[in-house]
Amino acid sequence: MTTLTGPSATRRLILQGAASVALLGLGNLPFGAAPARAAANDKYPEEAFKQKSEADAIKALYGKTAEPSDKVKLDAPEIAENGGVVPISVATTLDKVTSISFFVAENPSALAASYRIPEGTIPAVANRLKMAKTTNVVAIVEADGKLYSATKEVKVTVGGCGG
Amino acid sequence: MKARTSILLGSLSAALVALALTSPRVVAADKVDPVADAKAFQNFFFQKFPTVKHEDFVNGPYSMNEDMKRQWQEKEEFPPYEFALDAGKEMFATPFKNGKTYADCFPNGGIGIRQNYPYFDEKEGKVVTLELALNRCREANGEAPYSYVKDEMASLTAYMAFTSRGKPMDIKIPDDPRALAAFENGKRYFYTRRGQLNFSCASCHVQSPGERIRAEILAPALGILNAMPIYRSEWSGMGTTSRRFVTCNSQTRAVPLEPQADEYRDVEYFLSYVANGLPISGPGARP
Amino acid sequence: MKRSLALAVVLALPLALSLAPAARAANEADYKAAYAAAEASSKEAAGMRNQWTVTVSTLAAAKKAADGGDYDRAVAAAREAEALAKASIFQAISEKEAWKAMEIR
Amino acid sequence: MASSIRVRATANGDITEVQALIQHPMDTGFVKDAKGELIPAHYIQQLKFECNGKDVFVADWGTAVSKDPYVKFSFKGAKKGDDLKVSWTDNKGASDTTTAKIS
Repeated sequence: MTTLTGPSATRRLILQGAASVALLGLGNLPFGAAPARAAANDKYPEEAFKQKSEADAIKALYGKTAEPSDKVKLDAPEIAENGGVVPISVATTLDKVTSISFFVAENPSALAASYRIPEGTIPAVANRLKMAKTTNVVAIVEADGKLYSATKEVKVTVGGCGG
Repeated sequence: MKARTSILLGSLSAALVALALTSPRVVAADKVDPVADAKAFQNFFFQKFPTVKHEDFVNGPYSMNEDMKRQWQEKEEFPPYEFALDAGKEMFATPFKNGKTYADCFPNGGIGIRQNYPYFDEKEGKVVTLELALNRCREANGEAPYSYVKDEMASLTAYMAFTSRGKPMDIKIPDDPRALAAFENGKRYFYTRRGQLNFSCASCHVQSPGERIRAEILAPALGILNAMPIYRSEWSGMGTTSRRFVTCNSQTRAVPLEPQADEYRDVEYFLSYVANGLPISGPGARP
Repeated sequence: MKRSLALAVVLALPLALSLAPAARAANEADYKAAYAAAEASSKEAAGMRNQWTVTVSTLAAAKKAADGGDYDRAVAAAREAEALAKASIFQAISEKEAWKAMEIR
Repeated sequence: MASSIRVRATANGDITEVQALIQHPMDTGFVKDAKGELIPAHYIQQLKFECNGKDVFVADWGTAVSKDPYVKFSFKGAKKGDDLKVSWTDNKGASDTTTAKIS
């Protein structure tokens, strides 16, 4: 399975038989080489997925900034049962929505998923994301050319990087 | 390194000293009484968690925590064990090279019978689990046995559990001193402390269900096997009852026994018997 | 459970301090004696079906250190492994009766 | 070999709810295997849903989407019996496609 990297002696003592999920310090790892592109003709936002910080990822994806809005309803657990599988969903009452994106602030690269919402599709998405540690999840809704966001902190005690 | 070990050693001896000081009740030549044991076992959990519906205990930690229950219900909309279940269904229907199928090895063609496993085989004089019966079926038909802990075995048992969902666990203890001995041995295994952490199964799953060990919310022992096999997010995959026992042992820093060792078969017998009446909920999804 | 752990840590401190390194450098013969003793205890624990994972890994660490010529470390690890094995044997013996104290009745 | 894609699409009036689960490792490229070697990143980059000749939902994914990914959305304009085509491609060039009937 996965290797256990670097828990200190103290932590080992405190574990008390808890599971040996690897808690990799992902934030410190250098970003890997760009993966080979699958198809050339789609609009997969490769650059945005490469950005580490949320701000850079938003800029690369949209080229503008978002403002918080209470019309964006972000649903995520208080404490993730496992960082590897965190159910997160968003819905909005905004009109003319063209895309919805999810960012996990302190993941190695912040952009997790971006969904294109064609006309006729309801602006609501549910998905399951990995979270390396406790951090903010940000949902951004693009509506009528503007960006609106909602943010929620999700506590992660077992990191989602063990697989 | 050295200090750490000593501390843990100290922790062990201290725990043992504490145990000696609190002086366990002296138990004189107990009669094995599974019916009374099961009743006491269920009552303990029903009283400890008065708000949890009895049939909900089979949902493990999700019966004890609202936030987690919501995450679970979301997952159950399209459960992560779905692929294993489909694979199991297909495997179950696929004939062996000799033309026979799993259905030929089991009562009622193997459908809706999960609640009767494990059972005590009076011919063999031992407990036979569903996993064991599946591999024996394979071997009797000239096929190689599967690993007991995951993959094909998990898929097959997932399908068999699915066809038995909602049926109350129904484990019998025949009037055979060896069956009673197996039950008693399973009980002993369940309560015996082991590993460097000096934990028994009961330390976590009787004394602390609903509480967190670091991030995990512990499942109550009552009904824990009704949900097997399970997809654990932590494993990123499926695991059988055997896998659960083996990983529990390692987590207490005890070297696990081989899957389907007599002790594991007996503890499965004990734990299943004391959950009699609670519904089969497998395959399950767990953190 | 948590309270007993905290207590254990306090109780264990003097024990940790008593395990100061030996003054004289260890040699191969010291290691072989220490390793044989540890291996015997470890086998006894395994025979009781109560082996600890840490006994196995510490024993392996002793062998590795000896293979690398670090006999000080090898002897220390072997002694640690022996202590762990003995603790697991003690655990198995005392649990023969002690488990009943935990039983739900 | 069974499809890697499981889809449930249910029409309720004018709105069709779609849930999909895909079997895929979604390796991040940060996890080591038992030998201590990094498992290279392997993840679905794009997942597309088409109905009546039109894209109704397009997902662009990175490595932070969970193993065996799941997604749920709804769209208008389809009815029971219509075909919903689902396809994905990953960073190694693998792909899969399936078509489900809306029920």
